[in-house]
Amino acid sequence: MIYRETGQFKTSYAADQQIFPIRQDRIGIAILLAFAFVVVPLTAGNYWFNAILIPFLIFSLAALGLNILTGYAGQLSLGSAAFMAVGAYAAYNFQVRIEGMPVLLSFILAGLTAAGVGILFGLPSLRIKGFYLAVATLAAQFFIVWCLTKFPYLSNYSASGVISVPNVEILGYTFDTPQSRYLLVLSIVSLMALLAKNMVRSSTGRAWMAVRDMDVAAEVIGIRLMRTKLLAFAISSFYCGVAGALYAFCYLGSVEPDGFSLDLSFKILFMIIVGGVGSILGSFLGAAFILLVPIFLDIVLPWLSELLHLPVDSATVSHMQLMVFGELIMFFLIVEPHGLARLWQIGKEKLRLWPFPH
Amino acid sequence: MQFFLEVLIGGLLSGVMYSLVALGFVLIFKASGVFNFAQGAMVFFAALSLVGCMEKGAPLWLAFILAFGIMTLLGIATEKFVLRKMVNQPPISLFMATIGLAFFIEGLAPLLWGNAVRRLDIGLVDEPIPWILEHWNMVISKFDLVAAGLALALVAVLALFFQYTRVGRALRAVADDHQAALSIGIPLQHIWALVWAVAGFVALVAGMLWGARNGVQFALTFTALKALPVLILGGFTSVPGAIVGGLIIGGTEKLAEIYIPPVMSGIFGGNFGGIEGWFPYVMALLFLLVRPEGLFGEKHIDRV
Amino acid sequence: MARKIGEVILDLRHISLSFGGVKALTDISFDVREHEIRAIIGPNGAGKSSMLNVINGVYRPQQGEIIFQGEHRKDMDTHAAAAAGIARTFQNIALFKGMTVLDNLMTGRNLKMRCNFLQHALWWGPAQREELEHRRKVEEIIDFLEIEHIRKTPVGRLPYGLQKRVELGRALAAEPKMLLLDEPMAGMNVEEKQDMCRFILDVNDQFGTTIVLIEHDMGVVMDISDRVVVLDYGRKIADGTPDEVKNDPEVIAAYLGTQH
Amino acid sequence: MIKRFKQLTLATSVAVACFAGALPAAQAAEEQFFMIPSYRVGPYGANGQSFYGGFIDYLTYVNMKGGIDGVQITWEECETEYNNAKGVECYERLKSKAQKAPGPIHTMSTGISYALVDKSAADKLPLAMMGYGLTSAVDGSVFPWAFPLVTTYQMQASAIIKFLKDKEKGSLEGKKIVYLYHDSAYGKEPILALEAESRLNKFTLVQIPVAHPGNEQGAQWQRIRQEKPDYVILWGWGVMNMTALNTAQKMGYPRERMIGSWWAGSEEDVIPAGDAAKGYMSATWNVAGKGVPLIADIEKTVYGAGKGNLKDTSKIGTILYNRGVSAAVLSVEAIRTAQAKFGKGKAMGPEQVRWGLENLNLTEARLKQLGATGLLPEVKTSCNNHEGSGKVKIQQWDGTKWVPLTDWIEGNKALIHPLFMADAQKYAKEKGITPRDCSKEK
Repeated sequence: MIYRETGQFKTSYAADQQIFPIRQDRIGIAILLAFAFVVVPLTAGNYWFNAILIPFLIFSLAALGLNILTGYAGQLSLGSAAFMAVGAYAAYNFQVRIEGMPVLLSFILAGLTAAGVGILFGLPSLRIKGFYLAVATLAAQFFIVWCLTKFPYLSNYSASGVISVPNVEILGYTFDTPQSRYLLVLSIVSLMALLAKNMVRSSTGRAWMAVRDMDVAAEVIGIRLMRTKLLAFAISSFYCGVAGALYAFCYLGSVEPDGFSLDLSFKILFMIIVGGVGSILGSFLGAAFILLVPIFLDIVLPWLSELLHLPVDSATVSHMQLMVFGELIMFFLIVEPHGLARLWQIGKEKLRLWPFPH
Repeated sequence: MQFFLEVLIGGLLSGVMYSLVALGFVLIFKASGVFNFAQGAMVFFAALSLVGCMEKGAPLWLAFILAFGIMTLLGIATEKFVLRKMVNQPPISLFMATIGLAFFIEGLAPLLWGNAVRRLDIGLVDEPIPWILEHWNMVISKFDLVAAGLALALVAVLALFFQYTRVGRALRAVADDHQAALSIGIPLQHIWALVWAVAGFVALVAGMLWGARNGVQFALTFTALKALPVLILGGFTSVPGAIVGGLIIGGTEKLAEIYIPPVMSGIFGGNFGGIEGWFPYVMALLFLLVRPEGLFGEKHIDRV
Repeated sequence: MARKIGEVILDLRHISLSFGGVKALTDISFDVREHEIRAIIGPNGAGKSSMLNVINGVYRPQQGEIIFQGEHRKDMDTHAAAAAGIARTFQNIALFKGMTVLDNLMTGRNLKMRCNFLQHALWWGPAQREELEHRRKVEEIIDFLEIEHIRKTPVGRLPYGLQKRVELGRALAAEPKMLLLDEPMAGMNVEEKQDMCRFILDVNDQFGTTIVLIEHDMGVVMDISDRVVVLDYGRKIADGTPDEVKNDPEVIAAYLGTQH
Repeated sequence: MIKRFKQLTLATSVAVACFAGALPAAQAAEEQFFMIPSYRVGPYGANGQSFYGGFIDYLTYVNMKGGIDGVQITWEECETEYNNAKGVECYERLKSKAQKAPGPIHTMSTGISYALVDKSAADKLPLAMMGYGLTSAVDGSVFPWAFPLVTTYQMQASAIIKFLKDKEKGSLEGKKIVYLYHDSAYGKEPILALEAESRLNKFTLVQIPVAHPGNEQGAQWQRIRQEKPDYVILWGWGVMNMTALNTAQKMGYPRERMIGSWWAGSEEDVIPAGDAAKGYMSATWNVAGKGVPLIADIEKTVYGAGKGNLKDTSKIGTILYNRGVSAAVLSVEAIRTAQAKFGKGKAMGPEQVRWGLENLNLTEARLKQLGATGLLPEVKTSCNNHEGSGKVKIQQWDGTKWVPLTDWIEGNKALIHPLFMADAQKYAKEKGITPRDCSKEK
């Protein structure tokens, strides 16, 4: 009975067009934001910031980017990590090469660079569809990483190709504590999530979904396929690029091209599948799931084996982790192919009726 | 010219090895529309099972049969516990499930057989054939020739199997139209389990040859990455496409690795070797732009 | 009856279309006048859908000329057709299955929207105003088609008849000059057909929209259309008012399957 | 669906409860805690398995012998899968436990150690990179917390050149050497050193990169066949090594003229290549085999008591196992060195362990005491030399085992170390670090 919209009448279309038309949701999100911006920085420890929250937010952003491309515009991509790499290296170069470049501006420029590269690799999507396109995006994945390895200019002539980023400084304030970096990432990610939500609920987003659902019909309506697909590639890559810049500047501190491997691309793809394809919320839920489950297994499995006095060696535990992770992914796809976001929705629908069974 | 030929022939022979892996993808995609990303992991698992059985004292032929048995079980289990429960889900979900499956197998294989890097001796030495080396000063490896022969034999056997056996015909029927196949009483589930077993067989042959060449170890899963461009080039549904695609990829990739980096160095300065990682993909991509359905893929016309 | 049939708005001249040697349309000419309801009929495989596809540029004919609103073209381009005010529905419903009814209709107004993606991303300001303005128009169509109750339902979940109605709505949302309807009543029961007929007539009546439709139900076609063109094996075999066509011996032969 | 949802909610809440419960536990006094970000799965799992097996076995061994002067060693493993992000997560997770009395951290991954260099310095935790990682950290004035102990890629490359020079009777002039490398940070790092050596010794250096993972090298070896080099230096990792050996055989290139880095010179690299590996040489900074008394004693004591870390005991005495033991020996010795200064029998704090690592003096006599004579070279570190040795041995694979060919060979320090210093200065400038004054360190 707590979660009910009865009695909340919309008297204008404007009210109906809100992101959260139900009052409880608005309150919920306000509480969540307040929690994330105020309570978490005051209470969480370094481990949570450095190893969980910051990567969670950054991966959510990358997943959001991929979700725009794959979930909304329907173009399957296996190259998101490469666009993150473009973002990371671009931001680094803007910072190192241009004296006095504001960090935030270099993040935006990094995103734009990634968007440009994204458009380039999105061009084949005009001719190629489905899995063929997916495999073709692997060309982007391998080619970009190779370029970053091969052109010493891009890593500022570091002998190993590894770049070590400078400190993040905005208006004289140095973001050197985990809390401050967390808040910076949180602000950027929240803002970009809001912008993404705005795009997908307006005609840009509708055009993407139209192309995804039925491209011929979309064309007949007057949607230009090329422009729509390329815009999706550009914006998706922009998001991935900013995520990559944050990954380098606020998370790892030093990155190498090989770090942006195919594995990372897959990881991001997993996030949107598990979280929910075509859902902003799903990107966050998926990122949390894919990030936390292995950590959780890493902690729980040894603990369990000790508890049950099983003679398990560390190698076995590691292998089991991998198996359980694989199983969980299959399990999720079987149980709820629409991802965690759909589960959340079902949960809300249950709550709406609660405590009555129907 | 002679060097060019040597590189080309070496490339073509490597290409056959890629075809072998690509073949497994094609079989499953053809029969069930699943893009099976676990094929690489299956190659690894099959090779590891083979070498594991041999370590337990089985001779090669027996180990091969046992490993095939294990792969069949894996195929049946995959169908029963995963695919059957995912009927009617979009292809991308099935694709993701096979990535999950790949993780599972990558954990299971070393759990069963240990994660040491093993040598697999199938009685073939990877050495140049002396006669050719002496007369033409060209390096052609005995091993590669035998591997290519095996691969071609495998394709021939598969072709015969599809053409002339009851099961084979049923498989083709399923590949053409699932609904229609169901309606004439072909048990789809058995067929899928079967096709996974056949893919397991192909993985076993691939695993045996790759394992004998590079050692049996986790890196065998990477063979899948070599097979993907072959797949786009040849078309996801074409067995001959996998072979021809493999030859094209193998040949051009090696030639490119030899001849392109010096040109790039000339332009940019520096060392531009190691393009094999992406070159086949970019080539396949450019090819797709011209022919979106691949070399032998079926042309798809949108009807509205 | 406010409507008055006007000048020729669309003129198709000597259209021929083939797919890799298979002839779909052979030297077809006919015209459509403003505000009229023009039907294309013919047996299965006669080339009716191909004809519509030529009109709005999904297919490009090898020969012929298309004159729409006085503009001569060798062939249409989908975008140009949409921009010129041609909207259509499809034989096998081509709705955007993952989107709600409202979103489907809003998508129909895509060409009328001016904001770019940056304005969309920022939302507050022009994008929101535009969205509201178009929402009002779309709500009018929703009222008109009596689909208020399913506004927020994803179309994939709707029954067939309603989906057809939504698809009509999506086409109407573009406020087209000309509406191409590909078997709008296929697979409907009598009641649904009556509803659909009423909507088509109302559209023609209230908005003055020119309508080109393909339909199998002869009763409906003869009832509502002003002129009928008959195709068989990709050729035009008759053209005229329902009554003229009904009595044409070649048409009767085609429909009854007698030898010509 | 609803039922499933309930199950899921339940599962999640249980999971969260466990998660919370499993986090930081209290640490008893007089214990030295080692965080071990290890890897045993994935493409390099086999290598990690042997290395960390040896590392942990030695820690167990020390504990069984009464600890480090009574201080017991505790540790916790965390699977990194050789993945940088996971490595960072492991580090962050175990960091709080290590802050009181840490052991040096060994990631055995260049990528992970790169990601940890700044973090460990900020957290004041000593990071060891034995034969991998950020080599410019040899300059301890810029990198007080990072220790590329024993030797670095560059010094190794230089030592290999020295060995080849001796083999060629003192001159490499006019010779041609192919450098076949894994196209990554690991493979690229020695290039500057090799180029400097090639200028100095007037040999031709041909660089041929191999794309990851390196399971196909037909083209590269065809090129080598065409170039007809006098030697091939192989800088591979994982599957690339055995593929190189097999392809060399295929192309008829003599294995006796191939020499690998120390990551291309373990049993894992040569056994799968079979006969193709016979005669192949590699550098190493620790020897293989159970001939070293310490290794035999570990097997007897630790595995005798059933406390061994490895299931597959055939790994004991392999190159990587012994390397794990060597890494542990150095770590424990550093703590002993610290104890000697700051108080015996006490757990050492981070700063003290750091001091221990920086003032390590592992002499031949001490190695003998440990039963580790010949296992690894002498190591003596200081503020401006975090490497401490720079020596390697060359070994040769005879088809069944690694046979040492030489005594310890030191690379050309005068040539190589300035490269580190220059790199370190550049790093300090980019990061805004003010280097310590090493003359004031004691």
